[in-house]
Formats: sequence, C-alpha cells, structure tokens
Amino acid sequence: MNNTVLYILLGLLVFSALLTAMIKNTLKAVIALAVASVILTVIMFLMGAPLAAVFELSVAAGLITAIFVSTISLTGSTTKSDQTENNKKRLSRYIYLPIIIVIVAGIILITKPGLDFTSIAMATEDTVQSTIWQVRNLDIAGQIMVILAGVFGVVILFKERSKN
Amino acid sequence: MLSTIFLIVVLLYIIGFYYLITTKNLIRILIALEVLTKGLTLTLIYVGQLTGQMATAQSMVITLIIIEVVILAVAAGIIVNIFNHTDSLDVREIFRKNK
Amino acid sequence: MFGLTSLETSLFYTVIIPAVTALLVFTLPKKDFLIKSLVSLAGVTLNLILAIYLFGKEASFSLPWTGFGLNFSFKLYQFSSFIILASAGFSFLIVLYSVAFMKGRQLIKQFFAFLLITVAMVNGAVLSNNLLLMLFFWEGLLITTFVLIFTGGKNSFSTAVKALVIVGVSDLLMTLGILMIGWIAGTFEMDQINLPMTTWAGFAFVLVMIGAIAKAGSMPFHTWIPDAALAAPLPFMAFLPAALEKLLGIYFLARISLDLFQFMPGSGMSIMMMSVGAITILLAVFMALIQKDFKKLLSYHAISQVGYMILGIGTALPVGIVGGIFHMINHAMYKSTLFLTGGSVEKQAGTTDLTQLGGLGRKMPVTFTCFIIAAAAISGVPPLNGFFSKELVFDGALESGTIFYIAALLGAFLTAASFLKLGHSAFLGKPTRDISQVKEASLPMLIPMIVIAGFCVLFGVYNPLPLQNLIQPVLGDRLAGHDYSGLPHNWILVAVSVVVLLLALANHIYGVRRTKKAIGAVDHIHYAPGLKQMYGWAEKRYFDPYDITRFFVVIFSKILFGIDRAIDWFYDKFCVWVTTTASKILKKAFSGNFAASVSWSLIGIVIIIVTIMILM
Amino acid sequence: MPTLFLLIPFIGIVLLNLFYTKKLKKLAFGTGILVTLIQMFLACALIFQIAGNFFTAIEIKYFINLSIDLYAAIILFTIGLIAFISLIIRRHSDNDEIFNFTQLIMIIMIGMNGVVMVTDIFSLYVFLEVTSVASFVLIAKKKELLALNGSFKYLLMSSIATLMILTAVAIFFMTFGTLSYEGLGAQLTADAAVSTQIVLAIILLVTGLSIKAGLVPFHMWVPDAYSSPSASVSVLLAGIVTKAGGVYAILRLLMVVFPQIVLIQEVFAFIGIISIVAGALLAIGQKDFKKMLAYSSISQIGYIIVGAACGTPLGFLGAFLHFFNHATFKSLLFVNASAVEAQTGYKELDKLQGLAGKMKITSWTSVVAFLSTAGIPPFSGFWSKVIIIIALWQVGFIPYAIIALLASILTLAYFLILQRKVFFGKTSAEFENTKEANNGFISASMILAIITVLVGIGFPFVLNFLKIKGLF
Repeated sequence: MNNTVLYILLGLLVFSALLTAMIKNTLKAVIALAVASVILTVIMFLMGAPLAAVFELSVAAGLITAIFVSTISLTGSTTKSDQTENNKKRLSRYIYLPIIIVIVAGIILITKPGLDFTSIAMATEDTVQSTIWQVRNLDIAGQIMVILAGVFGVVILFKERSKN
Repeated sequence: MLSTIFLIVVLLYIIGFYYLITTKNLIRILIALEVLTKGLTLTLIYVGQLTGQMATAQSMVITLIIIEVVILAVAAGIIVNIFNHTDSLDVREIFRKNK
Repeated sequence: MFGLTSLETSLFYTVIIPAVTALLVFTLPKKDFLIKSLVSLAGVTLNLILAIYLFGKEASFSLPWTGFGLNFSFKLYQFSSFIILASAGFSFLIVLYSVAFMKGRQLIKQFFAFLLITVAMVNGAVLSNNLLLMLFFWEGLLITTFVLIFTGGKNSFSTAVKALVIVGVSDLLMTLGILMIGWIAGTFEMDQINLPMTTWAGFAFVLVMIGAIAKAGSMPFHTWIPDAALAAPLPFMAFLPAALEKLLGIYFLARISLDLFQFMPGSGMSIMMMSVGAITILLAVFMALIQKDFKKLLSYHAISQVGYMILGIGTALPVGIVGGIFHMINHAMYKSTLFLTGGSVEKQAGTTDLTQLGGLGRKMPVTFTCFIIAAAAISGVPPLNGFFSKELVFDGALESGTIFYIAALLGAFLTAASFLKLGHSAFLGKPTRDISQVKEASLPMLIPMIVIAGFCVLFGVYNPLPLQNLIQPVLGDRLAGHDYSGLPHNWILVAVSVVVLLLALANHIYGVRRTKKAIGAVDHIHYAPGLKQMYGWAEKRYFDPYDITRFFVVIFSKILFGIDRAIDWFYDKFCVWVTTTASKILKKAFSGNFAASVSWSLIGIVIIIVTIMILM
Repeated sequence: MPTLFLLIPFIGIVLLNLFYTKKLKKLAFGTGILVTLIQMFLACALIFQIAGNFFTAIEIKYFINLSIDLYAAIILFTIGLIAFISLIIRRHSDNDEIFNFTQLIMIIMIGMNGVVMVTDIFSLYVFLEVTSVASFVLIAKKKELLALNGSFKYLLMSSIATLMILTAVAIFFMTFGTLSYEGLGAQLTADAAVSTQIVLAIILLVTGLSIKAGLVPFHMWVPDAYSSPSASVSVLLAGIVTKAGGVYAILRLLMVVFPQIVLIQEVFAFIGIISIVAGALLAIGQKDFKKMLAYSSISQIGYIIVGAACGTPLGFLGAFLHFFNHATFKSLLFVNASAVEAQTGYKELDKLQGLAGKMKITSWTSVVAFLSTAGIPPFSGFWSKVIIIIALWQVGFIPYAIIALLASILTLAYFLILQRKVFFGKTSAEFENTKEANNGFISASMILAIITVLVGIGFPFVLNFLKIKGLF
C-alpha cells in the first residue's frame, strides 16, 4: 500500500517537473514548482525523513516560491517576457521533452541497468539533532556564513534599485 | 524499488538539463536549477534510507536546502539588476546589449 | 665557505661584476650618455682585469643547489679561462667602440645594460660545469640577443622575433639533448660525462650539436643574422654574431666533441658534422659574393666562416680540431675588426651601400689599413692568422675526405674574391658621390680596430703564442706529442692555397676589366648561365617576403631552395597559422552565453566518459 | 589553531557590524588589513612549526574536523596575502564601498580557509558554496551588465557543479557509508574503481570539480567572471578564490582520497593537458587585456592539475608551488591590468600602446610576471614548471611532459603580443598625459613582484632542504 502511494507520488513529481517546463506562463510554472516541492515533502516524510521534509515544505515550497514571485513582480514580466517567446516555437521546443522522458523511462525499466547498484547498510545510532550539532557542526558554521553572504548579497544587490 | 527512485532522479535530471539548455528566460533558468535540486534532494534522502543513516542524510538535505535558497536569493538579485539594464528577461537581450 | 678573495669566489665575480654594472646602468638617469658609457666601460675593464687574473689558473667548486643533479658548479681550466679572456677582451674593445658609435642613438641604456648582461651570461655559460646550469645562462643569452637587436630602431622588432624563434627552437632541441645526456649518463656534471656513441647517445649528440652550431650561426639556423646586420646596431654585430656567439658555440661544440662524447674520426657523426660545415661554407659564401651592402656581405661571411670551424672540429682529428679552435679565435678577431670598420664607414660616410661608396681609402687611412689586414686575414693571405688556421683545417679536411677539402678550397676562393670586391669598391676607385666631408673616425672607434688588427698580425706571424699556450693544451693527450705551431708542414697545400688566392686576384681583375666597375668584379659569376637565374630569383625576392632564403639558391639547385623555403615557411607562416587558426576555432566553439556553457559541461562529461572508457 | 582561521574573520565581521555607525565605517579598511595580516602571521607560524618537526607530525588535528598540513598552511598564507593585496588596491574608493567589500572579503576568507582545512567531503561542499556565494555578490556588485552576466554565468555553472559533486557524494556515501576523507581514502582501493557506480561517481566528481576549477571545456564562466568586475575583485578572484575553491579541492582529494585510483589521475592529467593547450591558444586570440589574462589562468591551472595528477610527492610539490606562484604572478598581472584600465580607460589591447614610458613600475613588474608565467629562470614560475614536467616524466606521462614544455612557447607568444601592444612601442598622443597608477596599485604590484623574484631565487635552497630531509 505504502509503495503504491510512493509510486504515484513519484509519478506526480515527474509530471509536475514536466509542467514547470511546459507551462507558458512563468508564474504558473513557479506554482508548478511549488507543487513539486510539496509532493517531494510527502515523499520524504514517507521515506522517514520528517525533519528534512519540514524544511523542504517551509523553505523550498514556501520561501523559494516567495522569492520567485517577488522577482517576477519586480521585473513585471508576467506579460512582457512571455510575449517574446513565440507560441509555436515554444511548443516545438518542449514537445520533445515528454517524449524523451517516456523513452528513457521505458529503456531503463526494460533493461534495468540500475540494479547492480550496491549499498552498505548500517545501524543508526544518533538522532537527527545530535548528528547535526555534534557530528556535522562544521556544516552549521558554513551555513551561517552562507546566510551571511546571502544577506550581504541581497542588501547590496537590491539597494541601488531604491536609489534609482 | 531500488531502481525506481533512481529512475525518477534520472528523469528529473533530464528534464532539468533540457529545460536549462533550451529556455531563454532568466527566471526559468532558475526554475530549471530548482528542478535539478529536487532530484538531488530525493537522491540524498534515498541514500540515507538505503544506508540506514537517515540522520546524516537529513542534516545534509537541510544544509543543501538552506544553501540553495541563499543562492536563489542572490540569483534573483542579479536577475533584477540585469532587468534594470536590458528591460527584458530574455537571455539573448544580454548578448545584444553587450555588443 | 670560501673567502671573499679566494680563487673560487672570484669565479662568481665574473658573472656578478657585469650583472651588477648592468643594473647600475639601468638605474642611471636617462639623458646622461657620458656617465652611462663610463660606468659600462668600468664594468668591462674590471671584467678584463679579472679575466687576466684568472687566466691559466685552475679551480672548480660545486654547490649542491636543488635536486635532479642541478648543482651550482663552476670549473675553470685551460680552455675556459682562455675563452673568458677572449670574451673579456672583445667586450672591452667593443664597449669602447660603442661609446663613440652609439652616441645620439635611441635605447642607449638598454644597449649598454644588455651588453653587460650578455658578458655575464657568456662568462657563466663558459665557466659552468653543470649542463643544466649552462643551459640557464645559454637561455639568458637568447633574451639579451633579442633585446640587443631590438635596440636597433625601426624594423628591428620583427628581426628580433625571428632571432628569438629560430634560436629558441634550436635551444629547445638542445634542452632535450641535455636531458637525454643526463638520463643516459646519470649526471649533469660535465667532467663526469664521457659517453660512447650508442644510438641514443648519438641522438643526444645531434640535438646538443644543433644547439651549439645554431648559437655559432651555422646553417640552417642562420637566417636571422643577415637581417640583424641591417636592423641591429653595428657593435652588436661585431659583438655577438661575429665574436661571442662564435666563441661560445664553438667552445661548447669542442667541449661536447672532446669531453662529453667519444667522438671518433671517420664515424657517421663526424661525416655529418663535416657536411654541415662544408655546406655552410659554400652556400653562405656564394650569397656573400653578390651582396652590395657592406654589413650584409660581412654577415654572410660570419656564417660562412663558421663552416670552417665546424669542418675542422668535425674531422675529429687533432690537426682539424686545433685548426677549428684556432680559426674560431682568429675569426672572432678579424670579423669584429671588419664589422668595426663597417661601423666606422657607416658613421662617417652615412651609408653602407657599396654602390654609393668608393674612394674612402684616402679619407680614412687608418680604417682602410685595418680593413686590409682583416680582409687579408679572412682570405687566408700568409702570414696572417687566418692563413695558418685555414691551413690546419685544410690539412684535417684532406685527411678525412677530398670532397671536403675541395669545398673548403672553393670557399676560400670565393671569400678572397668577395673581399677584393668589397675593398675595391668601398675604399678604392672613384667616389660615386661627394665625400669631401668624410673624415677619419674618432679615436675610441679606431683603438679597438687597431688593437684587434694588431692581434691578427701577431697571431699570424708568431703563431706558437696562441697555438702552444692556448689551444694545444686543450687537446691534452689526444695531441700525441704533435706540435702544429710554426710554419705549415704540408707545403703542397700551401702552394695550392696560394694559387687559389692568385686565381681570385686574377678573377677580380678580369671582372673589373669586364665591367669597368669595382662593384661589378664578380658579375661574371653572378650572371653566369644557370647561376644568373637563381640569383635573379633570390634578388627579386619572388619567394620570400623576409629575404631569408636567398643564398640557398646558388648552385645546389631548386631542391635545396625548396628546403630553405620550407624551413622559413615553417618558422614564419606555418606555426603562426596553426596557432591562430586553432585559436579562432576554439574561440568560435566556446562562444555563446548560458546555454552554451551548460551544453559544454555536458559535452565535457561525454569527453570524460569516453576518456575513462579508453583508459579502462 | 585551525578554528582560529575561521574565527578571526568572523570576529572581524561581528565587530564591524556591532559598532556600525557612519563615522566608524572608516575603520573597515583597517580591520580588513588587520585580519589578513593576522592570517598571514598565523600561517607563517604554522609553516615554521610544521617544517620544524616535519616528519614527526605532518598533520595537526584538532577537535572539530579540521586539519592543516604544510601545503594547507602555505595556501592559507597565500589566501591572506592575496586578500591583503586586493584590500590595498581598494584603499582609494569611498567608505561605503570599503565597508561592504571588507565584509565580503572576510566571508570569502572564511570560505576558502574552510575549504583548505576540512576533512569531510560534504563540509567541503558547504565551504565551497560559502566561497562561491560571496564571489557571486562580489562580481555582481559592480552592477554593470557585463559583471552581472559574468556573475550569473558563474552562478549557473557553479550550481551545476554543486549538483554533480553532491550526486557523487551521495554515491560514495551509499557505497561506503562515510563522508570523511580518511574513511573514503581507506576504502577506495584500486579494486573499488572497477565497479560501475564508483566510476559514475568519479565521472560526476571530476566534472563538478573541473567546473569549479574552470578547466577546459568547463571554463566558459572564467573569462566573464574574471574580466568584468572591478580591479580588486578580479585580483581576488583570479588570484585565489577559484583556485582555493576548485583547484585546491582537486589537489586535496587527489592527495588524500584518491591516491590509489590511477583512473582519476589519468583523467585529470588528460583534462589538465587540454586546459594547458586550449587555454594558451584561446589567450592568443583575445583582444581584451583581462580576458587574455583569464585564459592564461586557465592554461596555468592546467599545469597545477597536471602536476597533481602525477600522484607522486614531487608532483604535489610542483602543483602546490605553482599554485602559490600562480596566485602571486597572476594577481600581479591583474593588478597591473586594472592599473592600466584605471589610468587610460581602456582594456582593449588594440587601443593601448607604449605605456612603458608613462607607467614605469607597472610595465616592469608586468615583465617580471610575464617571464615568470612563461617559466623563464630565475623567476618563480620556472621552478614550479620544471618540477611539474620532471614529475610528469618520472611517472611516465612523457607525451604530456613534452606538450607541457611546448605550451610554454605559446605562453611566451601571447605575452610577447601583450607586452608589445600595451607597454612597448611608440607612445601615441592619446597617452601623452597618462600618469603612473596610484599608490595602492603600485605598492601591490611591487610587493608581488618582489615575492616572485625572491621565490625564484630562493626556492632552490628550499628544494635542497626538502631533499636533505628526504621528502622525495
């Protein structure tokens, strides 16, 4: 039962990813991406990664969508940039994508080349919290620096605009 | 199930790269990057499940997501600035203006 | 480690003194010519004193420097101290001459500074006992050559680049050869190497030999010298191509033939080297014959005479080697005298074009006298020094093969003919234009000429001085008790040589009678059936925008001409074409924006996958 | 001690922002200089400490997953040096600029120091991203279209690289259950390289790191990113950032994680050689001063990679030495290119001519850097190139050694073109009134030129010392 749900969700994930490419309107494409994020969240939850799933939901589905939407509104491009792309040309460009996807999926399902992948199984000892704060504390330091750099970046890059 | 998730990852990568190469819209380039990142997130979680070290995998995914959102914010800033110059989101417009 | 004044340390000073003086010249203010020239003069004087002090002494030391057998080791012995002395003497005289010559020209600071650096590099290269260390100085010389040609003013840049490319390529081959020697012998210390001529060693020998003869200016690495004669300042020509590079190149050639390899008479290597020598003599002298420019004629002779040295050393016989080295030192003397007289003529008469010169002998008697002595010496008139060294080379050549002897003899004939023409048209005859303003050159220009010309006479008349003291000790045991000083041993050869000289004179008189002009003395050779066509093509520069390939044309038909063109095409066109085309293609391939860069990374993955599949 | 390298710049940032007032903004420059000087001092102390008891403790380990060995200490010193130089150049801009710039420089230093010291392949990714994000901002800061374009291209390529590196990390994690260098190195034996998934991971890792390092054919972001931003940023980027990011990661992984896998060495040797040749050829065709330097960078990075791909101690010595040398002489060239641009307003080669008389220090330090890049003795570049070529020869990559040797001729060729066009030749009337660059530029180029010459002269003795100690 669980597996069936998972398969359906995975299929939906690919479908929504395809939609981001196929939809003509950029805003709608962003929404499709958010949908993909939500589906991924559910998949992660099912696979036993609740904490990461929460992050995926709040940051990837929430914050990133917000960034995208604000960018689109700042550039006012919901209409402008989409006009530059000819409708027919666009269709001819992306119509191959689902075909390729289907063909690749078929080939992989039939030949199953991924089956010889090996993995090592180990017993889990730590909780997520202790892992993050004890084993991977260096990453936290790195994250802080990345966020700091991002803050400076946003401050610098958006400041001049207000001057103009 | 082993190969199914890898199949999905491969499909997501293909969509992402195809999208990345064909699109002419700056925002859509970022969307394509996001699609690729979704594939990566899925891989990491799945690897965590396979090895039984979900804790490490989750911490990796969290780090990945945070870094990704920061990069995206910076990229959005760059795009807005490019838009100020070219008054368009078309990639080809940058090329034209540069000449 | 060593005392500051010990013999070992003073070896360092030979490099340090000129280099420091050069730096000093660089820092001097731009305008003040006098101070700069005096400082340079002081530097070379110190160097000369040092060389005299070191002469005849023996010393060596070795500092471990890096890994890979690169030790900082110098070795002073008979041969190197003699070369050091000679180069110090020449540099002193030429700086003295330049003080007068360079006045009022451009880039004086660079000229003097790099002249001094050149001296430092030559001293280092001669003294170093480690092949890699020597290579370091050798390459340094390449750069100073480049800059010195560049100081010649307009049009000199392309010539400088040409010299850099040609000498650079040959140096690269030599680098390869030196690495091979190190690989075979297991060391780079020169006095520990003595290789038998196996296949690989032979290959290494050829590569190293190419480097040495290219430095000396032999074929086919000569083509920049005639260009440089027109483009570069004249003291440079007297200094590097005529004197120091010959000294260095032939010194190194003698080192590799005598010490580094077991080089036997009659071996394939010997024949090859003699052939290179003979071809160089003939082709260069044929081209020299028809030149109508003082400097250019001399520069072709500078190439031609190298042939004698290579021929002499190539025989691998004691008599030939002694002759070759003797010829080297003689050539350095008379050729620099000739270039210096050329410089005086240029400075005083304003041109070096032979058709516009004439009758200068009365106006410039001292210059003319020096010219006569040097020209007689290069033509091999007894009892000047050139005569004795040529006789020794002839002796060796005859023993190794008659064909080489004949080639050398023919070369001597043409040399004499061309110098008769040169002297006649420049200094005798009626002036073709007004020369009443022309005066004798100034004293700093005359002294070097007189001194070197004096040495030409001295080394000829009293030849045991150089032979017994300088050259024969170099060969050591190989000499087997022979002594080649004094009068020549083989009187038949002398007779033949004298006959050849007389023939050249007769030929000259015939030519002048025929055309009624001194400049036309060799026209009957120039316009002889067959030759005329070849010369014509060469003169009209049909094939060659750079005028390089002119003298390949002469007797040895179109085949050789084609080879020369190919060489020139390779240096000048093909390499450039390949790089620019590849550059354009790559630039086009990697143009484009975001999508292109992403695509290229995907293509890159494919490349990596293919590589891995090939490797696995 | 390794934590200090992360803490000190961080403390600098905190202090700057804590006392943030308009007046105190002036202190930003001083703080930056202080931080870089402390870093250089600490790194020097470390170098002497490690060199002192070289063979008793080659690696110093501390409580969190950081370690420093001799090479890492040298790179830490280089980071401090180049950051110092780029701050000096910035001295004359206004306070607001310096304030932002100093902060970003400190973040970027934390990122690079982290990359140099980490012992964990995922932490490596994190610190690579710190470096990258800070450099995107630095490039885009100029807000000209070219700079924005370069920044976005870098961002795009960097994201793809990240994707590939992390996929490879996931595969390694799946196969071996560990992320630390040591754990991976112990399990990645020669047999492991046969299995498909390891080969796949290697392919992805090589590609990702090559993009980060800017090797051909993944280099397309390099010229845009190097040539478009302002002077100090291009010095920082070209001198150290991309090297400490991508190239150092490659060297460290080759040294610690993949010493037993010949395959990855051969692949890197191949890509390195392609970069050497293609980079040099592309440099010849350029018409823009800074772009030519950028392509030359690609070519020189090829040398570093090829040296490391030998896998022998000698090869690594050559690679790290060239790393240091390249950081100094390429920064020097970028400093001078920026000085020329600042004084004349041009960076197109065709428009520049005969500046030697007008900008003496700039032109002569450039000559030093050119000769060093082309590998002419006695400048520093000669020794590193010679060592790399000898290492190649010893390992048996003989054709590569010959190509690497011949490529120096190309290097010489494009620098001759450059030198002739920009500095020598006749001074055209347009540049009659051109003056020498300001003190910041001059002192920066003097410092770097002196280092280049000193390393060139002094290095043989160091090499002898290492040989006596028995390193190789």
